Amino acid sequence: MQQTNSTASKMSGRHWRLMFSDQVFKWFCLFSAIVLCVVLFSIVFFMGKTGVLTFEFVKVTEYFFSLNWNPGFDETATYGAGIFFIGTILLTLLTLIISVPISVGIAVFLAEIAPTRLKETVRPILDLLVGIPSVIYGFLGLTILVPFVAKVFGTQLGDGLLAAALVLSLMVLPTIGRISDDSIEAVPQKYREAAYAMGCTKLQTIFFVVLPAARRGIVSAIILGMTRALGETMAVVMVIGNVPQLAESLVQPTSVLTSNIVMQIMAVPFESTWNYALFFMGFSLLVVALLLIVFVRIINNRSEVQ
Amino acid sequence: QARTVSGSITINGSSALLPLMLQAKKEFTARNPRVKMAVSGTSSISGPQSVRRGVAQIGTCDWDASTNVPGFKKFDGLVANKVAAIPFATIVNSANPVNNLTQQQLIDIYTGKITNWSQVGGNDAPIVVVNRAFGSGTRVNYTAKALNGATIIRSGANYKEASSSGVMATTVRTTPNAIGYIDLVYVTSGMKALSFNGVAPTVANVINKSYPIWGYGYMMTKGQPTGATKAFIDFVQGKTFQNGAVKKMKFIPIGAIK
Amino acid sequence: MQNLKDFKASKLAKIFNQFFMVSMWVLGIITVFFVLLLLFLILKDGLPYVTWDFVIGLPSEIDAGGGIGPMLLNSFYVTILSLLVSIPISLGAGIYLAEYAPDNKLTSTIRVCVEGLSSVPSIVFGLIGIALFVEYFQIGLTIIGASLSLAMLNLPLLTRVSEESIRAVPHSYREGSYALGATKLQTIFKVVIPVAMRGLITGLSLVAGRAFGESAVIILAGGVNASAEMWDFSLFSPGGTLAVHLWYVQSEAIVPDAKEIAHKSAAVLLFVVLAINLLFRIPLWWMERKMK
Amino acid sequence: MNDYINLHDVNLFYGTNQALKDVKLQAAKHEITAFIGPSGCGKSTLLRCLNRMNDLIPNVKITGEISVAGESLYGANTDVESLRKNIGMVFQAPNPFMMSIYDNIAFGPRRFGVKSKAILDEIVEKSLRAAVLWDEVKDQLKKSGLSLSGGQQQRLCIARALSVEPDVLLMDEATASLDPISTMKIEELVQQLKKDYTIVMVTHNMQQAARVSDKTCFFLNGEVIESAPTKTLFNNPEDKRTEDYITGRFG
Amino acid sequence: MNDYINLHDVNLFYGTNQALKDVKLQAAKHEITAFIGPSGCGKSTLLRCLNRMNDLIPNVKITGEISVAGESLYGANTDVESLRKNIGMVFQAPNPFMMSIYDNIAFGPRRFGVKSKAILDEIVEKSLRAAVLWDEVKDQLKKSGLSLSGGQQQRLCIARALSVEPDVLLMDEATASLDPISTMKIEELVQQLKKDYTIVMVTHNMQQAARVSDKTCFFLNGEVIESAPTKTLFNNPEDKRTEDYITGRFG
Ligand SMILES: Nc1ncnc2c1ncn2[C@@H]1O[C@H](COP(=O)(O)OP(=O)(O)OP(=O)(O)O)[C@@H](O)[C@H]1O
Ligand SMILES: Nc1ncnc2c1ncn2[C@@H]1O[C@H](COP(=O)(O)OP(=O)(O)OP(=O)(O)O)[C@@H](O)[C@H]1O
Ligand SMILES: [Mg+2]
Ligand SMILES: [Mg+2]
Repeated sequence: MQQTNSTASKMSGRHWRLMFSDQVFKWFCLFSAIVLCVVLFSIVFFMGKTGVLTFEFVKVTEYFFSLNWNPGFDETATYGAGIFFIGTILLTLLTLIISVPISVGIAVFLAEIAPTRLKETVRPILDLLVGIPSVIYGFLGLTILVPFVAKVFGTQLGDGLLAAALVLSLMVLPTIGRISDDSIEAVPQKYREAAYAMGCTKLQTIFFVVLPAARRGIVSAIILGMTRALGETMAVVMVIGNVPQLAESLVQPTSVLTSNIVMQIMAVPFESTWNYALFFMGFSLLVVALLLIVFVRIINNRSEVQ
Repeated sequence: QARTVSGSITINGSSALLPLMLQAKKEFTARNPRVKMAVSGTSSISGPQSVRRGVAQIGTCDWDASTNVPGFKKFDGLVANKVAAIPFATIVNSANPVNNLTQQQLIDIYTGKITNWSQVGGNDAPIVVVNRAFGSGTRVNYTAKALNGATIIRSGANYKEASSSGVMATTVRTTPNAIGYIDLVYVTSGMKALSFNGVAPTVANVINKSYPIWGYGYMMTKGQPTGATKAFIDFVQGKTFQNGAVKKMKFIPIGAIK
Repeated sequence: MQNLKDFKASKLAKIFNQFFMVSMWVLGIITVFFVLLLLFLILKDGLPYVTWDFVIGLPSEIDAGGGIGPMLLNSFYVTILSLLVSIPISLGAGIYLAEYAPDNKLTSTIRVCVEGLSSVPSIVFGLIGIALFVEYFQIGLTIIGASLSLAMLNLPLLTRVSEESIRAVPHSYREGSYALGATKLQTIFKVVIPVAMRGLITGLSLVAGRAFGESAVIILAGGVNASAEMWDFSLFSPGGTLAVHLWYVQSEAIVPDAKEIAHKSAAVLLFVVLAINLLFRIPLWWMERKMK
Repeated sequence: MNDYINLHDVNLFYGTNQALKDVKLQAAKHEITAFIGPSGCGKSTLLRCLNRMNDLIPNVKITGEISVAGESLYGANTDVESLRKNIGMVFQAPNPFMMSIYDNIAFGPRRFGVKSKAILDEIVEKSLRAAVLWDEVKDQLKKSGLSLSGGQQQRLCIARALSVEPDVLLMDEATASLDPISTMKIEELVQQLKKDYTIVMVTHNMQQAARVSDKTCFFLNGEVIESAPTKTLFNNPEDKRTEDYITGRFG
Repeated sequence: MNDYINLHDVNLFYGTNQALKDVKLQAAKHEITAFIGPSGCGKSTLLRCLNRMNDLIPNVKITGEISVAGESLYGANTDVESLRKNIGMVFQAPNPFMMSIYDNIAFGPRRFGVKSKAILDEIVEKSLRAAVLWDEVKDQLKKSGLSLSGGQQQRLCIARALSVEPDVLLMDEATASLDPISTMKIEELVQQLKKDYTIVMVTHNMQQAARVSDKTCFFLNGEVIESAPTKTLFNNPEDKRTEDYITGRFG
C-alpha cells in the first residue's frame, strides 16, 4: 500500500500543481461571468452608440412621449416611439397575467399533485415545447389562433395584443413552469409535513408554506419568462398586426418594440435617423428589461423575511 | 471556360428573389464547384446596403437601387443587373365575389376612401387592408405600379402589415374580407387574384404589356461585376437559366419583355 | 379567548381545497391535452409523409420532392458548436455565481446582467453576428458565424440553470469532500456537479432545444441556405438550419410542395427536439440505475 | 380511559413492503406513551398513522382499526384536517416555517379562522409560554423562526403544535438533535404538558423513555413485542428480545 | 506526546461575533478527547479549526496558535489539502457522496493520486473493515452509498475518512442521528480506532463522553471552562459551572 503517513503538511510539487489548477479554474469562472457581462454591455453599447444618434435629429421628448411614429426620409417624418413602449409594457403584463397563473399552476400540479407516473410523462413534454421553433408558434398562431380570436370577438382581424400574449404565454409556459416546478420540488418535505400536521388542507399548505418557500426560484423563473417574452421576435411579428397605432382594444393590430425592430431594421438604410431610432428602441428595450429585473428583485427582497 | 472560375460570393437582399437565387446557386455551383456561395435574404433594401458595406458581392433588390424610387434614395456606385421580371397580383379571399377592381378603386381602398366591399360591388362587409412592411420590394413595386404611388393608410382596426409573403398569403386565406397583394407565383388555393382594370394577372398579359403590375428583380453589384460574381451574373442572365429555372418558377425571363 | 379546542377545519377551507384540487387537475389535464393537441397539429400533416429521402435529400427550388438533408445536418452542427462554446462559459459563470461569488453588490449586478442578457431580442444577436463575423472578420454567412452568434443567445438561460442547480446541492457534500483534503476544483467536479447533474441536464436540454429551433439569429448570421451537398463539415459553409429553412418555405418558397415541406420540416424538427430531450435523459437514467 | 388511543390489528404496507404487522396497542389519556425500538422497526410509521400523515405517501395501504377518544380515524367520514388539528405533531428535526416567530405560531389559528389580532396575540403568548420559550423570544417576535438556536426552534415547533390546542401530541424523536440542556428543558416541558395533553413519543434514547414516559412499547420489525408500564418494561421485561434490547443500553 | 494537538490563545470571530475566546487546550496522541457543552458554545467551531474547515466560511478571523505534531496549522506555507487529509472529519449527519459505496471510499485516495485498481480495492476493503462495515456491504460495493441505512451511512463516512489514513480523526456529534444499536457500534469502533488514530469528538451526550473519552473539555460561550481527564472531570469537576452542567445530566 502506497500511502504517505506524515503529518507534515509541506509543499509538494503535486500541491503546487493542484493549487495552480484551482486558481486557474477560479479565474476561468470569474472570467466566464465577466464574459457574460461584457457581452451584455457590448450589446448595450453597440445599440446605444448607434441609437443616441437619433437625438441629433429628434427631440428626446418627442421620441419618448409622442405617439406618432411616422418615419421617413423627408421633413414630415416623426419618431414618436411612445406607442411601442406602451405596447411592450401592455404585452408583457398581459403575457404575465395569462402565463404566470397557468405556468405556476402547472408547476404546482406537477410538483405537488400529479402522481409520479404522470409527472414523469408531462415534464419531458413540457420541455419539448421550448424546442418548438418560434416560427412554428407564429405560424400556428397565424393560421389557427388569429382567425379564432377574430371569430370570438367578432372582428375582421384577430391580430393584436391578445393573440401575441397568448402565443407568448404558450412559449414561456415551459420556462416558467419547469423552473418553478424544480424549485417547488426542492422545498424540503419537512415544511409540508409541519403544515399538514397542523391540519392544513393541501391548498393552505401550498399557498402559505410551499410557495413562499419556493419563492426565490419562482421569481427567478418569472423573470426568465418575462425576459424571454420581452425579447421574443419571430412569433410576435406574425400575430400582432404590425401597425404603429395605440391599440384601442386587445384585438386591434398594433406594434411593440421588438416587432417593430424586426419588421424594419433590415428594411431601412443605414445612417438614417430611422435606423438610429430603431437601434435606440433596441437599446431602450434592454434598459427597460434591466430596470424591470432590478425592480422585481427589489420588491422580492423587501418582502422576504429577514 | 466557366469551369475555371473560383472565388466566393455572398448574396443578400430581397426575400422574394430568394428562391431564384437559391436555385441559381445550386445550378451554378454544380458547374463551378470551386465557387463558394452563401445566400440569405431579409428585405430588398438590405441587398444594396450589404453590397455597399462590402458584406455581400451581390445584393438582390426588387427595384433598381441605382435610381431613386419613392421612399428610397439611390445608391451611388452600384450597378443594377436584371434577373427576371416579377408579376404581382392583387388578391382577395376566394369566397369574395369581387373579381375585378379598377386602379382608382384600388387606390381608394388602399388610401382608405373605400372601406366596404359593397362600394365595389361585393358583399356588405368592411374591407380589411393587408399591406407588406416598409422596405418590401413587393410593396415598392405594387405601390408604384398599381397604386400610382399613392400613400397607403397607416392605421385602423382593419389594417395590418404582413412580415412576409407567406404571412400575406395566410392572412388573405383566413380573413374573409381581406385584400392584399403578392407575387403572382404565390397565388394558390384559398385566395384569388383580381383582374386589374379588367385585365387578368397572367404571364402572357405581362409579356403583351396589357397588365402593368410587374417589375424587374435586380442583382446589385459594386461597380461592374468581375470574376466569380460576373460569371454568376452571366449565368443567371444566360439562356439556360432564363429559359429553365426562371420560367419554371413562374418568373418572366428578361428577354421575353421587349 | 376563544376555545380553539372546538374549532373544526372550516367547511369553506375544505370546499376551497376541493375546488382547488379539481381545478388543478382540470388545468393539468387541459394543459396536457392542449400540448398534445399542439404536437398533433404540428405532426399530423408532416410525420406520416416523412421519408428517409426527405431527411437526407437535397432541397429543391423548382420541383416537388426536395429534401432537407444539409439543413438538418447544419441544425445539429450549429447547435452542437454553439453549445460547445456556451457550455464552458455558462457553466463557469454559473459555478462562479454559486461557489465563488461573494454576496455583494457586484455579484447581484452580474446576476442582473445575466437575466438582462436573456431579454435581448434574438434579432440583435443576429445584427451583432453580421457586424462581427460578416463585416469585421469578413468570413461571410457561415456555420461558424451562426454558431457563435447563437452561443450568445444560449448563455443567459444556461448560466441561470447552472447556478441554480449547483446552488441546490446540499452543503454537507462539499464539507465531506473538503474534509478529505480535496481541493475546491476536485470538489466541484467530482462531488458537486454529479449531484447537480439532473438540473444541469434539464437546463441543457431546454437550451439545446431552443437553439435547435432558433431562426432569427441564423437568418442574419448564417444565411438561408446550407451547403449544396450532404455531409459538408466545413465551418465556412453557409449556415442555414432546418428552422431557417422552415421559415423560408413558409414565407417565400415557390416550390409547389412548399406546404408539405413546411409540415414535414416542422415534424422533423419536433421529432429531433424530442430525441434531444430523450438523449439528454439517457445518462440520467443510467446514473440512476447505477445508484439503485 | 385506558384506551383513549386504541389500535387494533393495524397492518401497513409501503407498496408490497409490510412495515407494521398486526399492531395492537392502547394508550391512556393524559399519559405519556413512548415507542422504542431499533431503527427501521416502524415507530415513526405507526406514529404517523395516528394523525394520518401516512395518507400523504403514495402507495400506502393500511388495514385494521385505529380510534382516538372512541372515534375511528380511518372512518369514511373522517375530517382529516380537523383530526390533524386535534392530534398535533412535532418532528425530529425542528422545522419552523420561513416566517417570523409570531407568524409561525399564528399560522395554525389563522388557518382555522382566527383573525382578530388580540386573540392571536393571546394565543401566541400562551403557546410560547406553554413551550417555555416566551421569556427568551418575547422581544423578538418579528424575527425569523429560523434565526433561533436548534433547541429554541424545537420549542417553537412545540409551541406551534400547541397553538391549535390539540388533544394529543405526537413527538417523533423530538430531542434527537438537541443538546442535553435543551433536551432537559423539553423533557420537563413534556412532563408539564401531560396535564393537558395525551402524548405519544418516539425516542431512541431509552433513558429518555424511562425518565419521561408512563408506558413504553417496544417495537421490532413492525411488530409490537412488548407494551407495558414503563417501570415494568424496563425492570421486568417479559420478552427475551425486549430484554436484549434494553440491556444493550447505555450508561 | 501529551500535547500532540496544541491550541494556544485561539480566538475566532464570525464577522464581529466572537465564537472562541482565548482557547488553550492540549490533546494527547492516541487518546480520545471529547468536547462537551451546551448548544452554541463553540464546540463545532473549535473542531473545525483543527482541519481548517472554517477557511470555507467567509468573514472568519482566527488568531492564536494551533499545532498538530509540532507543526503549525495556520502557517503561511501550510498545504491545507494535505492537512485535511491528515486530519479526517466525520459530521453529524451522515453525508455519503452520491456515488457507489466503493467510489465513496476510493474518492479520497484517488484525489491523492492513487490510480491502481488493486491498491484501491485494498484500501476500500481495509477502510470498510476498520469501520466494521465490510461484512454488511462487501457484496454490494456498487450500490449507492445513499441506499444504506443511517447507521451504515455514518460508518461509511467514517470508513471514507479512514481511507486516506489520517493521523487525527475529528467527529462532530457523529452519533446524534443514530439509534442506540448503531451508536453502540460506532462507540466500539471509536475505541478500536484509538489504537491508530488520535480522536477528537464533539458530543451532546455526556454519557457518551464519559464512556468513550480519555479527556473531556467543557465549553461555555466560546471559552474552555475546564479540561481534564474524563474521570476527574465527571467525578470532581473543579469549576462550579462544569458541575452545574454535568449534574443537569441524564440517566
Ligand atoms: N415513505 C416510505 N416508503 C417506503 N418505505 C418506507 C417509507 N418510510 C419508511 N419506510 C420503511 O418502513 C420501515 C419502518 O420505517 P420507520 O421510519 O417507521 O422506522 P423507525 O422505527 O421510525 O426508524 P428510525 O428510528 O430510523 O426513525 C422501514 O423499513 C422503512 O424502510
Ligand atoms: N457560519 C457561521 N457564521 C456566523 N456565526 C456562526 C457560524 N457558525 C456558528 N456560528 C456561531 O458561533 C457560535 C458557536 O457555534 P458552534 O456551531 O460552534 O456551536 P456548537 O457548540 O457546535 O453548538 P451545537 O451543539 O448546537 O452544534 C454560535 O453562537 C453560532 O451562532
Ligand atoms: Mg423514525
Ligand atoms: Mg455543533
